[in-house]
Amino acid sequence: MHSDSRSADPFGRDARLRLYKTAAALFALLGLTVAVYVLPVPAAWATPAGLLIAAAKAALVVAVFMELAGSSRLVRLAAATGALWLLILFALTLGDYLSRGALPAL
Amino acid sequence: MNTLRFFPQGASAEAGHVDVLFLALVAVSLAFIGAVFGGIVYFAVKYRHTNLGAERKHIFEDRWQLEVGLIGALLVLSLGAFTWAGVLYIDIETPPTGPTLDVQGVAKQWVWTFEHATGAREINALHVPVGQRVRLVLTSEDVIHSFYVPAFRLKQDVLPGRETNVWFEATVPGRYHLFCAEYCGTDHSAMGGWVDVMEPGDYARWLAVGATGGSDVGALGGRYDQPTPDAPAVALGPGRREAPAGAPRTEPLVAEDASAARGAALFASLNCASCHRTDSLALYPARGPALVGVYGRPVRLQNGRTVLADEPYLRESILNPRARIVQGYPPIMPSYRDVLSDDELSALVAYLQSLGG
Amino acid sequence: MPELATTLPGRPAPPFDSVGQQASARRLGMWVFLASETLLFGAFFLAYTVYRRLYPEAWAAGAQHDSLAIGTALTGVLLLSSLTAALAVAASKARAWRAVTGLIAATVGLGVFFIGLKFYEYWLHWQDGFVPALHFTHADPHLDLFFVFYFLMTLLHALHMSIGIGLWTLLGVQAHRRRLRDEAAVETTGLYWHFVDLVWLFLYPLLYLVK
Amino acid sequence: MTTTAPSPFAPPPEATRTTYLNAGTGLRSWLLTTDHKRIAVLYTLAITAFFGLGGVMAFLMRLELLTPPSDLFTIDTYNRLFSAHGIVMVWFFLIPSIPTTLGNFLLPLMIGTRDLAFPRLNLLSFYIFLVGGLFTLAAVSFGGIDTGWTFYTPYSTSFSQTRVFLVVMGIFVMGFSSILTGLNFVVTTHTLRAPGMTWNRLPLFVWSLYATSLIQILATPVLTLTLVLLGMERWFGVGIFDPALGGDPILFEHLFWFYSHPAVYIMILPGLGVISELITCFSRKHIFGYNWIAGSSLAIAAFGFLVWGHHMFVSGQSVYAGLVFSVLSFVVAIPSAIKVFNWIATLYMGRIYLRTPMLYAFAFIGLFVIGGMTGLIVASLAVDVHVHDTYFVVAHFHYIMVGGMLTAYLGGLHFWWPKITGKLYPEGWGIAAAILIFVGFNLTFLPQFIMGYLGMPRRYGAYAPEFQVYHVLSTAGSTVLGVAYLLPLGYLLWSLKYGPDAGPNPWNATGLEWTTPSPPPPDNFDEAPVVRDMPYAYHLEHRQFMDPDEAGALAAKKASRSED
Ligand code: HEA
Ligand code: HEA
Ligand code: HEC
Ligand code: CUA
Ligand SMILES: [Cu+2]
Repeated sequence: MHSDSRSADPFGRDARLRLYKTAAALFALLGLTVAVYVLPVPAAWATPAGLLIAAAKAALVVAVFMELAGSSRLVRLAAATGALWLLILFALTLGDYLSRGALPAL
Repeated sequence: MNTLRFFPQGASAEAGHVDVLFLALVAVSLAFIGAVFGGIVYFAVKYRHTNLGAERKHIFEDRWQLEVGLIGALLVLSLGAFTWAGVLYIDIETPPTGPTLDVQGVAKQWVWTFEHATGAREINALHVPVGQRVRLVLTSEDVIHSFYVPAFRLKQDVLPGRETNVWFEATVPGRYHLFCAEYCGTDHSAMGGWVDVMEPGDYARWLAVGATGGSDVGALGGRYDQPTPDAPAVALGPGRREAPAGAPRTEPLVAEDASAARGAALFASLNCASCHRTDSLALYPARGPALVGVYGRPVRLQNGRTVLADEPYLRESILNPRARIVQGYPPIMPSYRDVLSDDELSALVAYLQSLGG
Repeated sequence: MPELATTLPGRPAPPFDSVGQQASARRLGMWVFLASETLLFGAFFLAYTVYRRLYPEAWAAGAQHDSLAIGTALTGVLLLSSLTAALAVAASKARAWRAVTGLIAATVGLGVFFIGLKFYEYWLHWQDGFVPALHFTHADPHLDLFFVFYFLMTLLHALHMSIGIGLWTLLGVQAHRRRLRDEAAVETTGLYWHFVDLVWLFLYPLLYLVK
Repeated sequence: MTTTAPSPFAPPPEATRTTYLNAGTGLRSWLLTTDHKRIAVLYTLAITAFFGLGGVMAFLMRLELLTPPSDLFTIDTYNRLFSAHGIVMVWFFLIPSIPTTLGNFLLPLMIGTRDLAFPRLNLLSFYIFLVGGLFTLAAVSFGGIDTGWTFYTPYSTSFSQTRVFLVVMGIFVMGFSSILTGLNFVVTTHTLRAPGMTWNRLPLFVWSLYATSLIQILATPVLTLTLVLLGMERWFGVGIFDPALGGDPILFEHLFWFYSHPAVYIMILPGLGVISELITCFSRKHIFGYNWIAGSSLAIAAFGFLVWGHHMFVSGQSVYAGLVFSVLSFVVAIPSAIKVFNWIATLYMGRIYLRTPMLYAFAFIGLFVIGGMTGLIVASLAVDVHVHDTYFVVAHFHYIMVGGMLTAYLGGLHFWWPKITGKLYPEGWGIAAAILIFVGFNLTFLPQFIMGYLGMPRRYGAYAPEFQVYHVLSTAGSTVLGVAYLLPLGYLLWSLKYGPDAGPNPWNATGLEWTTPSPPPPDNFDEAPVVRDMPYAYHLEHRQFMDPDEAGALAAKKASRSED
C-alpha cells in the first residue's frame, strides 16, 4: 500500500541527487526548446518540436517529482484516466473537424 | 378544419424511406417494451409472494453464456438498425448527381428569405416545383436557425458565417409547414412559413408573374393561419434588389404610417435592442453603439474618417451596415434590406431621430 | 532515520483508522482532482488547437508580440520552483522541518516572482494595445482571438499558481512553527504545484514558440 | 390497522438512543454539521425546493400550451420559463438528486464506515451547491434567461438580452460541488470499506454511485471551462464562439455535449443502482448477474463519453462523425439492456412483494425502457434528421429523466425512509400515489411522441393549431402528475410525526445499512462492522419473511391448504 519501497532516507543524499539530476535534465530540455526555435528549422516544425519536448519534460515531472513511478496502481490508474479522457475529447472533436475539411489537415 | 392526424404527411422522395425505417424501429421497440412489461406483469403475478404454489427452484448463479449471448444478439440487432439508418442518412446528406434547381436561403432573427435563380425573392415562403431536385444554399445573418420541413422529413441547422446545403425533391404538390427548429430567440416559434410545392408549369408561371406567396414579415404576426389562395399576396418580385433605394414600391407590405411610434414598435419587434441599448443599465457592454442622440452627431468610422449621422447615413446603416463601420465595433450588424419596406425604414429612421439628441 | 511513512505521528481525522490510510486517501484524492483539472485545461487546449489551425497567420503574428526571453525565463523559474517543491516534499517525509520551511519559502518566492514577471508582460501587452475587451478594434478579429487565448489561458494558469502560493504559504508558516496540522498536506500541495507547472510547460511552446 | 403486538423486528424498548437526528440541536448543529447523514438531509430539503420550483414552471408552460397562440404569457416569458425549467431541473434537481441525498446518506453506511473520506469537503460541496443555486435563482427572478438549458452560441453570447452571465456563473459554481462530491465518493469507496467488504460484495447502489462519480469528475471540468469562455465572450465582447468575430459555434456544441451527454448518465446511473437494490429485496431473491450489473455501470460511464455528437446530427457536423457517434450510441445502450435483462431474471422464481418501492421499481423499468428505446430511435441518423428538436426528443428525455430517474428517486426514498427517519410511511397512500404518478406521467408524455413525429418543434410558445389535441392531453396529464407528486410530500411529512416506529430493518433486507438502528447513531455503527456474506443473500431462510403479520398469514394459509 505505501510507497516506501524506495528504501532509506527520503531526504538523504541519494534522494536529493535524484531530484537535482531531474531538474538538470529539465533545464537541458528547456535549452533544447529554445535552440530548436531560434535555429533555422522549418517554421512548421517549431511548435510540434516544442510540444514534443514539453511532453518529455512533463513525463519527467510526473514520473520523478510527482513520484508517479513509485506510486500505487490506483494512483497510476487515476493519472492515466485523466490522460485517456483528454485523448477522447481531442480525437472525437478534431475527428469531426478534419473529416469535414473544416481544418487544414495536420 | 384540422383533421386529427397520427402520422405526418409525406411529400418528398425521402419521406417514405424515413417512415418505413421509423415504423420498423417502433415495431422493434414495441417488441422490447412489450416483452419487458409482459415479463414484469407475468412474473409479478406468478411469483407473487401469496402464490405459494409457484415453483421456486432458485438459480443463484447466472451463466456468462447467457449474458454474452444477449450482448451478441443486441449488437447484431443494433448494427442492423444503425446500418439502415446510416445508409439513409448518407443518402440524404450526399449531393445529388444530376442538375439541381438552386435557391439561396437566408435566415435571420425570425425571418426566412429565399432568392430564386431568377432573382425572385420571397419571405417566409418557399415555392418549389414538384419532381425536381432542389438545392438550398442556406446561411444565417445572426444566430443558429434550423430549416425544417416536417413533410420532407428534412432538417438542417443554418449557421452564421458559413453556407450549408440541403437537397430535397418534393413529390406531392401542396402547402407544407416550414419551421425554424433551432431556438433562436424571442420569436423562434414564429419563425416559419409555408413551402408551396407546385406543378412545374405553375412554378414557371409563378416565377414569371412576380412571385406571390409569403404574406408577412416574420415577427409581425399571423404566422400559422393558412392564407386562402386568393388572399391579397405581397409581391416581392424579381429584381427587387436592383430597385433604386428610395424608389417607391408598388405594393407596400403594410399600410403607410411613418410615425416614430411605429418605428419604435419595429425597433422592438426586429430586436434591434439586442445590440443597441436604448438605456444605460445593461450589465454588459452592448454589441452595437448606443443610438440615443445619434442623429445629427458626428460619428467616427473604422477607417478613421468622420461622418455626420444624417438621414441618408442612418438609412444606409440599416440597409447596408457594412458600408461604413463605426469605430470600435465589429461589423456584425445584419442587413435589413430584405426585411424592411421603405415605409418601415422611414419609420425606423424617424424613431431614431426622435431619440434625444 | 528509523520508522517513517507507515507510522507517522499524530492522530487520523475522524473517518480514518490510521494516519497511513488517511495519507493514501489524500494522495488519491489529489490525483483524482488533477485528473479533473486535466480535462479543465484540456478543453482549453482543444479550443486553442481549433482556432490555431483555423487562423495560423494570426497566431504567428500574435506570438511575435510575445517576448521569447520572458517566456523562457518564466519557464525556467517554474522549473526551479518545481525542484524546490519536490525537495520540500522529500524533506517533509524525512521530517526535516527547517529544510521544509526554507524550501517552501523558496518555492513561494519563485512563484511570486513568476506572477510578477507575468504581470509585467501583461503590462507590456497593455502598452502595445492587445488587451482583450479594452483595446480591441476588431480590425483583425483573428489576431484578437489569439490574444483572447493568450490572456485567458495564462490568467487561468496564474489563478492556479496563486492558489498554490496560498497553500504553500499556509504550510510554510505551520512548518516554521513546527506545528504542521497535517503532514500529508505537503505532499498533496506538491502534487498540485507540479501539475500547474506541467500545464505551463505546454503553454510555453503554444503561446511563445509560434512561427 | 396494526395492533401493536410486540414484533420480533421492532427495536427493544430502550432509553432514548442518541441518533444523528438528536445528537445536536439548534440550527448551528445542522448548518455546520459534517455528518454525511445530516448533510444528506440538507440536500434533500434543497433539491425538493428546486423540484417544486421547476415543476411549477413546467406546469405554467403546460398551461400556456393549452392553446396555439401565446396568450397566457408573452412569448418572452414562455422562453424564460422553459429555460429556467430545464436549468433548474437538470443542474439543481436531477444531477444532485440521488447522489447527494440517498448517496450521501447511504454510501458510508453501506460500506461500513463512519463518514465520507473528507467530511468537511462534503459540507463545502453543499454550500457551493447552495450558492450556485441561489445565484441562479436570483438571476431567474431578476430578468431570467431565455437561451434554453443548452446556451447555444452565438445566441447566448451575443444576442440574448437576459441574465445569461449570472445564470452561467451559478452553474459554474454548482459544477465544483458536483466535482467535489464525486471526488469524495471515489476516495471513500476506495479507502474506507469495512473489513470483508470486497469489491465483489459492494452493494450495486455503491457501484452505480462510483460510476456516476467518475463522470462527475471527468466531464464537469469541461463544462466549467466552456461556461468560463461563454461568460468571457459575453462580458467582454470577445469572439470565441461568435462567427462574426471569427469564432466557431460548433466548437461550443462539441464542448457543451462532451459534458452534457455524460451528464445524462449522471442523471440515470444512481437510479439504476437504486432499482437493483429494490428489485432484489422485494423479490426475496439473490440478484441475478451481480457482476454484469456492476460492470455495466462502469461500461455506461466509460462509453457514455463517446457518443456526445448524437445531439449534433443536423448541426453541420461531418457526416462521418455523425456515423461514428450514432453507432457508438447503439453500443452504449447495451449495458443498459444488460441491467434490464438481469432485473427481469431476478424476478423469475422470486417471491414478489408489491410494496410501494417495488411498484416504483416496476414503473421505472417500464418507463426507462420506453425512454431508452426511443433514445435508440433518435440515435438512428435518418430518423433524427426529422425528429431532432421536436417533441419526440422532449418525450424521450422526460421518459428517462422523469419516468426513470425521478421514479427511482421516489422508490429509493420510500425504501430507505424508515432508515433515514426511523418511521414507516403509510403503505396504502404510497401505493395509491405510485399508481397515480404512473398514469399521470404517461398521459403527459405519451402524446408528445406522436406530435413530435408529426413535426411539432420544441421550444415553441405558439404553435400550429393541428397539434392542439396532443397538447391538451399533455396538459391534462401534467395536472394529474402535479397532484400525484404532492401526495408523497404530504404523507411522508405526516409519517415523521405519526408514522409507526420502523425498527432497524423493516424490510428484513440485507446490507450493512440495515444492521444499525434507525435512525442511525451519529457514528453510524455501534461496533465496527465486518462483512462475511455474499451480498443480497435473500435466498437464506432467515431473509424470507418481511414482517410478522405476513408470516402469520402465510402460515395460516399454508395450514388451510394442507387441510383440504
Ligand atoms: C437521464 C437522461 C438520459 C438518458 C439516460 C438518455 C439515454 C439515451 N439517449 Fe438521450 N437525451 C436526454 C437524456 C437522456 N438520454 C436529454 C435531456 C436529451 C435532450 C437534450 C436537449 O437537446 O435538450 C436527449 C437527447 C438524445 C438524443 C438527441 C436527440 C436530438 O436532439 O435530436 C439522442 C440521439 O441519439 C439520444 C440518445 C440516447 C440513447 C441512445 C440513450 C441510451 O443510453 C438508452 C439506453 C437504454 C435502453 C436502450 C433501454 C433498455 C434496453 C432494452 C430494453 C433492450 C433493448 C436494447 C437494444 C436493442 C440495444 N438522446
Ligand atoms: C429532471 C428533469 C425534468 C423534470 C423532472 C421535468 C418535469 C416536467 N417537464 Fe420538463 N424539461 C426538462 C427536464 C425536466 N422536466 C428539460 C431539460 C427540458 C428542456 C428545456 C429546454 O428546452 O431548454 C424540459 C422541457 C420541457 C418541455 C418542453 C418545452 C418546450 O420545448 O417548449 C415541456 C412541455 O411540456 C416540459 C414539461 C414537463 C412536465 C409537465 C414535467 C412534470 O413532470 C412536472 C410535474 C411536477 C409538478 C407539476 C410540480 C408538483 C409539485 C408541486 C406543485 C409542489 C411544489 C412545492 C414544493 C415542493 C415546495 N418540460
Ligand atoms: C447583430 C447586432 C445588431 C443588430 C441586430 C442591429 N444592429 Fe445596428 N449596429 C450594430 C453594430 C455592431 C453597429 C456599429 C458597426 C457598424 O456601423 O456596422 C451598428 C450600427 C448602427 C447604426 C449606426 C450607428 C452610429 O452610431 O453611427 C444604426 C443607425 C443602426 N445600427 C441601426 C440599427 C437598427 C434600426 C436596427 C434594427 C432594425 C439595428 N441597428 C440592428 C449591430 C446591430
Ligand atoms: Cu430561427 Cu429558431
Ligand atoms: Cu445524449
